[in-house]
Amino acid sequence: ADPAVVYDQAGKFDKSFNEGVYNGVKKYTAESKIQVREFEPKNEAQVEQGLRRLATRGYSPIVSVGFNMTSAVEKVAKDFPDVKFTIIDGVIDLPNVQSVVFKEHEGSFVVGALAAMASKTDAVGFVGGMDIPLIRRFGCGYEQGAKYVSSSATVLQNMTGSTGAAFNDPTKGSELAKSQFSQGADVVFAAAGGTGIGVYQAAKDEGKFAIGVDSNQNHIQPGTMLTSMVKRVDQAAYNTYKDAEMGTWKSGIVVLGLAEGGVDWALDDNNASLVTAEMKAKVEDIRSKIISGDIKVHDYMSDSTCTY
Amino acid sequence: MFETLILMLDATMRVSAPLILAALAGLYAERSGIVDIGLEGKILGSAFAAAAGAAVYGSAWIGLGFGVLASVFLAMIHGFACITHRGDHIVSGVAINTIVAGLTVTLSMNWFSMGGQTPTLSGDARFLSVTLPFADALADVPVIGLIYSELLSGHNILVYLAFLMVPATYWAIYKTRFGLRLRAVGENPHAVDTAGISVAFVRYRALIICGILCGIAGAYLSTAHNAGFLKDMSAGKGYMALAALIFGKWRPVPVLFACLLFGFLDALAIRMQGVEIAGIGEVPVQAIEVLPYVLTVLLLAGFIGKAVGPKAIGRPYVKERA
Amino acid sequence: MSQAKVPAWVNLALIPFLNILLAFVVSGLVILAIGEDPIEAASFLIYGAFGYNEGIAYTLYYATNLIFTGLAVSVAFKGGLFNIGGEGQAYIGGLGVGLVCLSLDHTMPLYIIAPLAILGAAAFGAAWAYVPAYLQARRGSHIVITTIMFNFIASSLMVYLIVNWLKEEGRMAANSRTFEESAWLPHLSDILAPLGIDIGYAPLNLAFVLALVCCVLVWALLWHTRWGYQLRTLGTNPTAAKYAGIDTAKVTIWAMLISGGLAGFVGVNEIMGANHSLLLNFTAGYGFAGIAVSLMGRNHPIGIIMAAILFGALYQGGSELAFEIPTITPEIVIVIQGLVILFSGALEHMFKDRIEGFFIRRAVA
Amino acid sequence: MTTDTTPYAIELRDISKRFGAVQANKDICLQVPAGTVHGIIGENGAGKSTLMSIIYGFYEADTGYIEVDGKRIDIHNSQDAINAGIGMVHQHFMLVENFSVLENVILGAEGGALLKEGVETARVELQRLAQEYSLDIDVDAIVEDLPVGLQQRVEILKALYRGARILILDEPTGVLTPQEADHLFRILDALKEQGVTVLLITHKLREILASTDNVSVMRQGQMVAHRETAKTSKEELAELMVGKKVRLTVDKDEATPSDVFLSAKNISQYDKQGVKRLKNINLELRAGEIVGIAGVSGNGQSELLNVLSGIEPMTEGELHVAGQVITAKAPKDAAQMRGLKMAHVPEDRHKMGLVTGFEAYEAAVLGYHNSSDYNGKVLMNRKVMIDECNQRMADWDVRPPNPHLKTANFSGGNQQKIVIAREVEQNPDILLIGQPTRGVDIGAIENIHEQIVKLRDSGKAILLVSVELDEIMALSDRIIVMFDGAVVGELDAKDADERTLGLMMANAFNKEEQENQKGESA
Ligand SMILES: Nc1ncnc2c1ncn2[C@@H]1O[C@H](COP(=O)(O)OP(=O)(O)OP(=O)(O)O)[C@@H](O)[C@H]1O
Ligand SMILES: Nc1ncnc2c1ncn2[C@@H]1O[C@H](COP(=O)(O)OP(=O)(O)OP(=O)(O)O)[C@@H](O)[C@H]1O
Ligand SMILES: [Mg+2]
Ligand SMILES: [Mg+2]
Repeated sequence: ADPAVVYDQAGKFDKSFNEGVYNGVKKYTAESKIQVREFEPKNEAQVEQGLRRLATRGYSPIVSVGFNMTSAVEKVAKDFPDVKFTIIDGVIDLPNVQSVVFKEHEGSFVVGALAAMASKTDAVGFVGGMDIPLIRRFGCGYEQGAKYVSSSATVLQNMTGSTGAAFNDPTKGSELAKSQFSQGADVVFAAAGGTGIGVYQAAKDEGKFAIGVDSNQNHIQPGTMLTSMVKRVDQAAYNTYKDAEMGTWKSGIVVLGLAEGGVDWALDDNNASLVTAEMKAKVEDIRSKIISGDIKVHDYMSDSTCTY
Repeated sequence: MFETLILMLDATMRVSAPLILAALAGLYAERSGIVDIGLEGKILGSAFAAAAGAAVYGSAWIGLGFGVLASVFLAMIHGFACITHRGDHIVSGVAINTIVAGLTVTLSMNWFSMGGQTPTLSGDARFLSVTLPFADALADVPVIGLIYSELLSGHNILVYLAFLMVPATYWAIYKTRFGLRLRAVGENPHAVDTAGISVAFVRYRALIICGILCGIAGAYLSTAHNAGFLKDMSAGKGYMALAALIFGKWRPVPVLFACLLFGFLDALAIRMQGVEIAGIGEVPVQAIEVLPYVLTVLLLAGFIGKAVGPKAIGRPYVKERA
Repeated sequence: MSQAKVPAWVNLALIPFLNILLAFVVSGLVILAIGEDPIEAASFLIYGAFGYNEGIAYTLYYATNLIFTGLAVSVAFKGGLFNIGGEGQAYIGGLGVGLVCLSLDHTMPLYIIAPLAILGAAAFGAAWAYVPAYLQARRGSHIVITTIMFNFIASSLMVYLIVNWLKEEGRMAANSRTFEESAWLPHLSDILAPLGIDIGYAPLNLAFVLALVCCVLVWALLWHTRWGYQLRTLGTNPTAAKYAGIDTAKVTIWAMLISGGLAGFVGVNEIMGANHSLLLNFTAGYGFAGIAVSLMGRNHPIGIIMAAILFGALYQGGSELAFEIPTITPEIVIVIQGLVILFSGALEHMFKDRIEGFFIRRAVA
Repeated sequence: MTTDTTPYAIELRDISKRFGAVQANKDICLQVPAGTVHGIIGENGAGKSTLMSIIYGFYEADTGYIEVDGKRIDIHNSQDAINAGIGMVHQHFMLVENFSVLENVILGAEGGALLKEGVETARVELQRLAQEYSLDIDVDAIVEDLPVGLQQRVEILKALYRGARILILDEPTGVLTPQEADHLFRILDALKEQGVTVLLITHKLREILASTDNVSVMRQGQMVAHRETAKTSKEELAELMVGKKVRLTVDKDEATPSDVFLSAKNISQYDKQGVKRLKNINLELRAGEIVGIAGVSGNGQSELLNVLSGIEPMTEGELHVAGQVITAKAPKDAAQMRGLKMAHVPEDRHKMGLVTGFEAYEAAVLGYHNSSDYNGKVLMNRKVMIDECNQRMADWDVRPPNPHLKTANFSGGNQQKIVIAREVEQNPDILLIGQPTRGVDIGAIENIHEQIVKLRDSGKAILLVSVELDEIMALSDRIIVMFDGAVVGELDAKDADERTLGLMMANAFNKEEQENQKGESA
């Protein structure tokens, strides 16, 4: 059967989360020459309808992007037990669904540490997208990382909103970033999908640093992008297709952390000049300590608090 | 505290600039007797056209040109419906808003294949902030320095333009021949007609100005405040501008203050996020977000004084009953 | 004078037809402009909407929402009120449905929950229309502006309530828990299956029947009751209404309450019929589309049913079309909607004057 | 008359104009010698205003053309007319109410892109005009604050400021008292001396005879006669207007008033802007009499009707009807007043009396739609309504007798019959009736007047409001005069004459007595 993907409403070119998946899709198509059927729903109602349409027409596996689709995938997967579903960022307990989740707190810890090292004001900021536990997990990890490097650091945190639109509101992102800059922060991490574009723009405009998320976003504003907390959703999508092709696709929960290469920080030409050798060494050290378990990063979602 | 206030006012200027432009646009339309709830659509249409133009030609000015053209075109559709064909102004406005909401996304998907966005603009494709002379030098002077360098300096040219449009509009409305005719046509089009002036021509010109100003507002959103077009990026600004227009009783200076108030509330909402207020606790962001809307409703309810608009507003000018 | 000599079919059929035709021609140009074949697009669209049972059922499911909002707009319109607040009223109506379902689904059977939810939808939708109505009736505030404002307020209120109070613990997406099955409005698929009609998974449910019932009730109310007489008097000549001793404020308020209640029924279809949980933005623009539906349906229930089915077909066919030709987005449906509002609403005189003029001249000659 | 060699100031050739199905003007020819006052008369709806608006470029004629000073000119809009030296004072003033006099005058003739220069030149010019024609006015006053007489002056100044040589006045005296009208005619004389040509439309044959040189008569869109004023008479003109002999009086017996059916005590009313529209009105209405209310329109008559009929609440005072006391605190709405057997034929049938979009049978129950006659338990009983409508159309000779025709499609007179029939057939004790014959042709007028007298003779009380002094004097048993929202005089119909009423309407009668009253109340 042909593979398919359903992006979430931010669309596949959000330069972030969905685009990451899209990169995985592209890579798979390039390698295997198999076209992946793509669908971008425009509203809640179309998610389920779109999934059904794909399932009815025999597409499998179907990768669904984002927690928003959890309930729709759950319903459709029940009705089509022979179709393989992979959901990214959501957990569904069904025999034909693979749930891929990431340890965002680990990656966020790493970039939080880097942010604190780069900060001259000892204040860093975090702009979240929609106010949900998943995004708080980013923020909490980031805060721990910053405090690990400088226990006196101030970590400002804002959420863009409480609806899905919060992942696609650069104007507000930019205003939130400016607000944080005016309160002293000089590095801002955006875990906010398309909203991040506004955050990076604001950092560029004000000569401050920003940290990208999900995809490697260092290229968006070279020179002021300190790094990106990459979340390898591309890999998740690619693996699903590849495994399905090989017959090794399995249902169940897949958890990807630093150790598995599921999350990481990004260093490339665009930000090489911003990261000194010393900083790099320190970050690598922290990274290996997390992998080895010497540093325990508290997961917000384990108890819905950020006490560590 | 003072610094925080200045920074909030700074944000207020940024946020209220498009509101001011749109509200003044509405002022021209409504003073001429044309209700324009299509401000929203014109802003959105212009935001898209400006971003698309800027992206393709790499120049913010060209983008602005496209934005203005698109917005004027929409204003002319409104005119064609309301002036030439005596259509219902509100229905026409709703139609334009709806068409634009769909069309911008459709076209940008098709032209740029970026999920309904345009490419991110940078460099010359965007209006960047202008530092006023001596801003840096004066930055350290107490109070004045802060006001000058933080609040007044460092905005992009369209913000200054928006604020300049207020006295310009005042002058145009009250001191010129066009202004006299514009006001007259909104009050009693028959009087204007019998004075030998074409009602339709005055109204069309008013709508062209309305289109131009909305065009600048839209271009501001996508090429100055942001760096590209996004689906529904006007986010109700047209409606807020209309509310500000009523708030300001169709007069330029009070309209300015209404816009500043709304802008300030917006800036406040961002600041207030997660802040605990003694005695109340954390104010839900939504509560601050709805403030402008609630204020508008209260105003309309006559609690803040009766807003009486131009007399002939919303009524098609009909000479001959067929 | 004019109406006397212009045959009824001109106003009821010819002019609306020409208006829609023009809207479609312009939409076709848009499709052409983005490099696709309008004919091919139309055939996908028509097949998607009417080509198979499930498609038809989806069309009717969308039409259900549009009948509710179309009726809502038209009841207010008959009283001379332009209710742009259908969106907010539908949204809050859904809250009413959601609260009934969430509080009773563990303890009560469907036949108790369903009527209460319907009442809840009507009551909440009406309540949301009440403030603008009151302000219009008693303080002369412009209802267009107040209802727009109330749409925004509804949207913020719903976010606040759902995110802070109704969201299921530990769930990421902002929606309430899924209702127990006792609060699911039966799908017509279950009813039609024994008759050998398979409509697949389409969420067409009993709310559709409710919509048809509402059409009959609205028709009787408007044209065959005293209240309808008063409403129509108010709508066509407010001064005459005062002269006739009609309590215009009261009629205005009731018109908006009924309008809001009808809009609130969207919640029954969406929340109780399709989604089975209270979620954000389920109204998806149906409130605004109701304006087009009611304009095109000439504010008459029969017309509204037909217009709603047309728009339902556009929604369903449009999403099918977007699926088949990804460069055409479902937004094209919104464009068509806008064009219909433009041509059959704002530009109604464009053809009308000419065509009526033609018939009058023929009659006079 | 002028010889053939001197061109006419204005000449119309075969002007026709159609509005939808209405042929408002048909093949109209007219010649007006320069420097004369030319009267035009005709019934309501005869097409006079339409014709004048065509000359002034407000409407474009379908066919025909216009010559000014012997030269054919194309007038497509008012600007063309103004350029040709034509000015017009419209039946309904064309003023921007919240503008100053000055702004109104310069509108369209600003003299430059900026207002500044134009305003100064206009100020000087207006001063000159004011002196020359005794048209004094405060040029900085806001128009809406001025009384109608002065507003009309603004209109005349507007025309003169633009250098009008041909001045059209469309029913200029309709809103004026006889004395104000006299002033106007003195101004017209002055203009005539300056060589201005005047076209004067009026319904008042007296004015035609007094101040015109020639007169033309229109009927149903056509020009039916031209007369030299000196060689015609009232009777001839009336007959030409209507096309048949007209009785200008009403036959009625002496009234025998009995019980008081309605009494108003100290009624006052403020409008939304807080302006006092009715000032301490006291009046009594007895069974078997017709009380006429005279006054220049806009002096509170409409407000009085609205308050008495319950359409608008009063602000102060008491109203006693059918044993009930109605006060500002305990108001009754129009429906409740109907319940007290009070019927009301409103002044404006289009605005108030009818719903023009309704079919005739629906409009025929307006105000009585809640009556059990027309209603079942839940639904309305259409059959009853239609049957009754058919019956009434037959009784009142409504044409066409079709209950399903849209009300808008009946002519003015027939619409009025539908309204009057509806109210009279309810057999009320009190009938309030405003402008009963406005826009109704003479034949129908007779019929309506007869009905009103018949109702009186059957012991009903009738309050008649009309701006036509002739009508008031012909029908009333008692006449009350209103000025500026107050009752300023009351007289027996037998003692009434036009001069006295005119003075009262201008509040110029018995000034001294008035002063005394003011002194007492202060
Ligand atoms: N703008 C218009 N549209 C359609 N019909 C019109 C219009 N103006 C006038 N009419 C119709 O044309 C006819 C002539 O109207 P007009 O106003 O010229 O009459 P008039 O002689 O001035 O009457 P009055 O004495 O009442 O002022 C009437 O039947 C009227 O209904
Ligand atoms: N407001 C209006 N809307 C539509 N049609 C109108 C309107 N006013 C007048 N008419 C039409 O114009 C025609 C002439 O109307 P008008 O009132 O001038 O009649 P009329 O010749 O004065 O008749 P009557 O002698 O009965 O008063 C009528 O047949 C009517 O249908
Ligand atoms: Mg006239
Ligand atoms: Mg008539």
